Amino acid sequence: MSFTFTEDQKLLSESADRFVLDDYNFETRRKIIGQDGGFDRDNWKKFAELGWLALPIAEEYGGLGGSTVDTAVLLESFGRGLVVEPYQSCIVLGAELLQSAGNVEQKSQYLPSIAEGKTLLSFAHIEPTSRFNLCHIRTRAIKQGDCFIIDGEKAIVHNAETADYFILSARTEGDTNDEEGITLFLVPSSSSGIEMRSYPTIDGLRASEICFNSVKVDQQHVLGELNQAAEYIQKVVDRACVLLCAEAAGAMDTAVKLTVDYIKNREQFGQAIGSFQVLQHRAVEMLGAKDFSRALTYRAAGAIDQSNASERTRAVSAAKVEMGRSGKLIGQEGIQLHGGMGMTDDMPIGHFFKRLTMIDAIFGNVDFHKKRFAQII
Amino acid sequence: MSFTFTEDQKLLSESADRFVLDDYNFETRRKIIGQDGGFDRDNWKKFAELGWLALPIAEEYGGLGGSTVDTAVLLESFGRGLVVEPYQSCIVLGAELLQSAGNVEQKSQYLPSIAEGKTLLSFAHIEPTSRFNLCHIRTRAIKQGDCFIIDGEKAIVHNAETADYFILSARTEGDTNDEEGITLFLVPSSSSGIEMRSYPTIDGLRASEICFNSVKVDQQHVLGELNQAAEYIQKVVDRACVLLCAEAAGAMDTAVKLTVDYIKNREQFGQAIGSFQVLQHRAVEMLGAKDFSRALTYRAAGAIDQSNASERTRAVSAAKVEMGRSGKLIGQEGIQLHGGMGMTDDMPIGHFFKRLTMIDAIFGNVDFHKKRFAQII
Amino acid sequence: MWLQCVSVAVWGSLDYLRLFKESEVMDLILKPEEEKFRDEVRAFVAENITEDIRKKTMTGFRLDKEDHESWQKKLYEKGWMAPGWPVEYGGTGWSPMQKHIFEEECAAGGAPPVIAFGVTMVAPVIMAFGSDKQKEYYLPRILKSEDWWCQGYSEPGSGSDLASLRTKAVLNGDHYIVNGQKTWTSLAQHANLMFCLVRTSDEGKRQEGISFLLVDMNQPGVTVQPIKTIDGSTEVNNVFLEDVKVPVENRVGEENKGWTYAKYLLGHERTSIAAVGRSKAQIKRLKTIASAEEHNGTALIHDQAFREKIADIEIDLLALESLVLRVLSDESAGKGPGPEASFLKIKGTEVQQGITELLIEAIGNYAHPFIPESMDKGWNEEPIGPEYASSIAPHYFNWRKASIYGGSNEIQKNIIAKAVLGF
Amino acid sequence: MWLQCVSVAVWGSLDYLRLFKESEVMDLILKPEEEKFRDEVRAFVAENITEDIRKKTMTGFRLDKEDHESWQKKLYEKGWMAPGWPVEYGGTGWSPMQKHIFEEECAAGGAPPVIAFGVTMVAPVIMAFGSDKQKEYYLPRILKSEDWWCQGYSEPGSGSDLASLRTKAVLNGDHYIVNGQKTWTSLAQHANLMFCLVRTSDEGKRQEGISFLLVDMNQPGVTVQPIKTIDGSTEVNNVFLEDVKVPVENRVGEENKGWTYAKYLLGHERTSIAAVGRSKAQIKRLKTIASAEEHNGTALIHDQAFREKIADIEIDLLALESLVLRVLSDESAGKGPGPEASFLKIKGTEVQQGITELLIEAIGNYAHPFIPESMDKGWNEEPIGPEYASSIAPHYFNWRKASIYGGSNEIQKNIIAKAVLGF
Repeated sequence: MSFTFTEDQKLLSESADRFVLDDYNFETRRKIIGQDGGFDRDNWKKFAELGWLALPIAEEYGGLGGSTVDTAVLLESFGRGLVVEPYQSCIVLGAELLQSAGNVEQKSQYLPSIAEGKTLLSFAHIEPTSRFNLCHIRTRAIKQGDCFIIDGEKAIVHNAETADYFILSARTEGDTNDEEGITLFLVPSSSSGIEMRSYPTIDGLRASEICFNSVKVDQQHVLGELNQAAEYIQKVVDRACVLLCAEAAGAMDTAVKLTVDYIKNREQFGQAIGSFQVLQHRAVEMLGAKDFSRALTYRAAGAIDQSNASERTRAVSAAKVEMGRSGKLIGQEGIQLHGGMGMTDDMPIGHFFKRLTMIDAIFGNVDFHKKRFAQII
Repeated sequence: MSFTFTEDQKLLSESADRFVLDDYNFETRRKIIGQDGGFDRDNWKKFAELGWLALPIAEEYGGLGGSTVDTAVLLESFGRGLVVEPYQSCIVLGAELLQSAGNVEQKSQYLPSIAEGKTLLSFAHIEPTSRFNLCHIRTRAIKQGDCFIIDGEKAIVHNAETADYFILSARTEGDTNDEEGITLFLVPSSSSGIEMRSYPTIDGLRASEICFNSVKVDQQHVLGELNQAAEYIQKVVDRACVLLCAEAAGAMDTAVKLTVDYIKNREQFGQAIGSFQVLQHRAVEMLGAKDFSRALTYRAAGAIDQSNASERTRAVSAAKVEMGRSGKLIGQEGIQLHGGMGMTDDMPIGHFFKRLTMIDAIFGNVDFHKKRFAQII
Repeated sequence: MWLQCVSVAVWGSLDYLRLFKESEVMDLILKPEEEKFRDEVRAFVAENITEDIRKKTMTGFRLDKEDHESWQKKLYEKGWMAPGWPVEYGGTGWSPMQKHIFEEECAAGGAPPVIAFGVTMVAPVIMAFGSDKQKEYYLPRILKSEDWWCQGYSEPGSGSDLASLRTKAVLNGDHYIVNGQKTWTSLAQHANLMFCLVRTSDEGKRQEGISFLLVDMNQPGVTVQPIKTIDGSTEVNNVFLEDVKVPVENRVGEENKGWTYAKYLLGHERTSIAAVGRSKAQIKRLKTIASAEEHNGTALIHDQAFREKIADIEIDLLALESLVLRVLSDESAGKGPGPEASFLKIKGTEVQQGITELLIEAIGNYAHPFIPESMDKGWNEEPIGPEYASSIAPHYFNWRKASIYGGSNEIQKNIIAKAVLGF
Repeated sequence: MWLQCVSVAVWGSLDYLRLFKESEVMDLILKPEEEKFRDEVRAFVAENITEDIRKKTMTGFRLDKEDHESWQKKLYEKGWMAPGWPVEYGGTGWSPMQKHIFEEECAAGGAPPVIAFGVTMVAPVIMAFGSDKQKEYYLPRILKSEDWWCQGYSEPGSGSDLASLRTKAVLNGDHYIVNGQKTWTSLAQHANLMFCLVRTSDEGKRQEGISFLLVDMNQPGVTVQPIKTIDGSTEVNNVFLEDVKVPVENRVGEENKGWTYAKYLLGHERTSIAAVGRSKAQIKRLKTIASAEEHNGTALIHDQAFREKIADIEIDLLALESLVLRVLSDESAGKGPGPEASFLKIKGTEVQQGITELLIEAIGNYAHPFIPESMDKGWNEEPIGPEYASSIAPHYFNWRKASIYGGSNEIQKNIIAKAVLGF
């Protein structure tokens, strides 16, 4: 366990920060969100060229074989600018699932193309009533000859409308909340029987509700063993949680800076409001919240690639809890210290608040992860 | 439900405040605590003369038939000076139990003498492992001819060493946590077989651990119906909770005042520390905590004599929760704002903190009452 | 199809039914005549609030101007438009408890909140300091909801430090010529009148050069420009005033005394800011949603931790209610609310915001979808996810304003520190 | 008899056994060589800490002077007395992780905390600014625990505003004559030496007239008077200095530069103030107690709400630990801890106090009994209630000091506001 960045990580961090600073200001981001599909394809190409898409992909499949800490470094920078490109859905979830569950053939076929930015994945997993339970799967896949016939609904599938393939979880055995019986499928988004309703999310991303109506999938498109997907999913979602926390760490960093800047410059009663001790202390508490959340995030990033299940669970859930608490404090106080201005859509602070709130509300919020943490005494 | 004091209540409040102000300063209290039995018999006589002991006792037994709100008014004043005389144990618990469970003969025999200050009661109920469960009674009373033979242990019996009689709860039927099967007995403290170990409590009171070794009690000394005491106990303890909250409201009032005074006068950095906005806001939060706790306390005091069980439960538990939260905030912040001085035994603030903490830790703390409140959606 | 499959998931649970039975627990102990009054109000609300309006009010969906006006006109017809006013002006003469019951029943029944700018904000100022002509003209119109008022206080440079305002009014014959910019003006888009603080003098203390004007919004030089807020709504506005003519007779009270009138207003009817009735209704809604949300095979409401978080807020709310009733009693006894009433603002908004936090937690993943149009009139597509979910996240973000506007909670604490604790 | 009946109630529960098995979960991922080191420290502690001392340390019962000294002498013999010192002075040369493991294992094994005044407080100042003679004389004695140091900083009028101190030292030939009063002097009753800030000049800025003296406590004019604190203990003292003679050679560094040295000290070894190891050990104790406390027919540890409150603190503690390790890494890389290290103090004390709050909650009714003598040496009556309970309430009250001393948490926030955020 190391507590300082390597030279490579420093370089990565600097180049990603530079990208955010130069190419991703608030107005640019607003325009990108307005584009078709909700992100910028040129940025995606750039990410590919810079090797960012290849970062967590194994070298034998055209990747760089980076660690979770490496990806965290990148995502922390993305968080500083609220980058909306589908890195979380395509790389952190999609590519990682393919990488951990897929066979050599499948990996050879798709991973290089993902690393090159040519293929986009999206993870169709959450269902309308699943809340935060990863095993709450009602979607059914029924074997029919060499194929599976899939029926069911998926909810809040990020970046579904721009995905080339879904990684879809479906139940091939068992009952709704069973751990056993879940299987992953690689489903072309062009398959017939897919009905999609896409919408913006409150934090500036895109997502879809998807109905699968007797969608036919060749059995070659099963990822990993039949009925055994729960463990892969849990592991990849755990890593995604940490990487969401890393993005949040970046977002918190900017939110604190924006707020401190604002109160240093905003004058009331003939002085900068930042001269009031109450506001200073609250800014200090925001800073502390960010520091502690970030510390736990990197701890979890370091733990996730090596440790046993209960250590991983504790590290991940601790990070997600702290992220949720800190993000809420920083978001709420950020608005409060901005006063009325903080409420306006024109000021960046509110957008950081919204993203932080939504990161808490995916893959288990504070309560969920606190309970999960507390189960291991 | 009334939200202002009656004229009588105002008079009562003024005279009790006057007593605390004139006869109960910090040094006097310290001396009283050091006396044998831990309180001042002359004060007790005075309380009798002023009618304070008679306050909640029915008129037909020599009392004044006051309401719970009336007694709350008195106890709020007592709280302002951390009065240690055994009003809670003898009147609020003892006399009220006798009054609600006893028969006419028993009431006629003891209540007038209690009102006159001549007889002292103490409620021997809690047991070493009972925590906050009022039905966790292991002490057994076994019928033998005209008598009951009592064996068991009671814990943290306040003012036991000075009591003439115990009101003792024992199990005449059923298992440890059963609601059914608990019976109340009036036991002379001079009965043979009673072994008592007395000690000071951290908030300046006296309590005892008591072993009952085959203590013989005449069946005439059963209070109320056999096996049916749980309901009486719950009701009287509910009222006691509210009256503890009233005492706490008084204690909080003084604690806030002491703290505000202190920071107005203590100078650091060439100015009164009370000129720092952070400390002002924290003093404001202390004041608010006191106001809200007091408001819920009087609400509960008004509700307890008339409402149905679930309303009573909600009102009482809400008051006890708020008291616990507010008392903790005021106690902790009171010390913090006093700085190092707050840690010394010579300053009153710490004694208020300790009493507030112990009021939370009797008859159910914040967690206990929050759960009880939450059970009724 | 969307609605249908969601409905099954949501309402299929029996817990949901069980809940409503349990939640009949009353927290206020009422006298028989108070119970009768409560039933009367309840019936009136039930008769006069359509399901459509009830739903909008409960969920925080946008209410139209007409929604407000139609309800307020019904209140006027019933004689219940201004419970806080003296009887001679059209008040109800109710006891504190009646006022509280009225608020609570209106909120419980999904009545839109009465827009405060007229009846509880400008009216008391006109009653206390206005000319007879102003009283005769404006007060009946307020009772009948014939005008829509807005409040011209804040300016871009003057938020918490209101006295630093710079909108200038220069006397020119029998008119003031007003120039400047007001901001955060709620619902100005609907308003035909604005009460407004303007600077009429730069001499002496800043507070002593401010006057209180009533401005006709329907005239050249007044421009209303919506401000989009983080929840996607546009309920607040910039109001630009360019050579706007205001007749001298539209000044309330004396010139340069406007600050005193504004402060008087702040001390008036502070209990409504606590919004106890509305918070009670929202807690009920929260429990309904938590009963509908499936959580590892049971309903979220059965999760002990979540339930205790609700309890935390309910207890705060009961404490707040007790304090509100005390302040109402004091008001009836002729005592104005002391600066302690600032606690009503602080605790009231804490409770309201706390509820929005639990609501957003309750809906889990469905905090994400956001279709701004869905909150507008005329949108009739199926919602994304359960119907109750769609307004919750925007409302959570929107409601952060509560601790900022009307004197931020920090300012309230400063007031208490100074006026109550004597710092 | 008392002990016996309690024991049955307490240890009879099987949950208690189950708990210890579960709590083997490690939170740090160690390399094999680190694991080896951990085992070595663990074994050393186990061999050298008696059950009596372990119990005192864990419960907060009073440790004697001898308890501390005997442990510190064993550390010296092993070469582990001063892990933070440079190797040339007798340090261990450990990695940050080793230092952390050492702290954690000592705390877990119930070793008394090494008294900081000598080894981690005055020693770094002597190393950096002391004369060769001072270094030669004092440092080896500190390693061997031959002196007991105390800290003479605070004065009755100078708490948070330390620079306002007034204890005066006047040069008189080769001696200073010192007059004044120090307060909150921890464990001064055991001390033979005090490092002390005194005023040597009233010119210029207050900070520029302060010197750093080493004072022999065993001389006429030094009077130690215990201060009783709210928990009934007397670990802090007033120290009166009346015409006390201090040789000039006992001044560290230059005259009037004492403030600089004191500030240097504040920036040094800040990680120990976080007390991560000790808090981990206390959480383990808390879980043991919560497993023993019966709560409506099951153990308190199975109450979800209580368990989540423990989780809240554990998560804070993990965050704190991560930050401590980063600061230790920075230290090894030659970077001094920035003012961010103030967060270690704030969060560290919040965690510690949070644990004391849960401990007092855990014991329920048994927070009440208080027998001050029971915490002293030689008391051997049976406790009131369960044995684990008796020190918990006093410790809770005592530990409120943690957010006050060593620069109150408010002062720490001021430091961060100024030095990190640039206000």
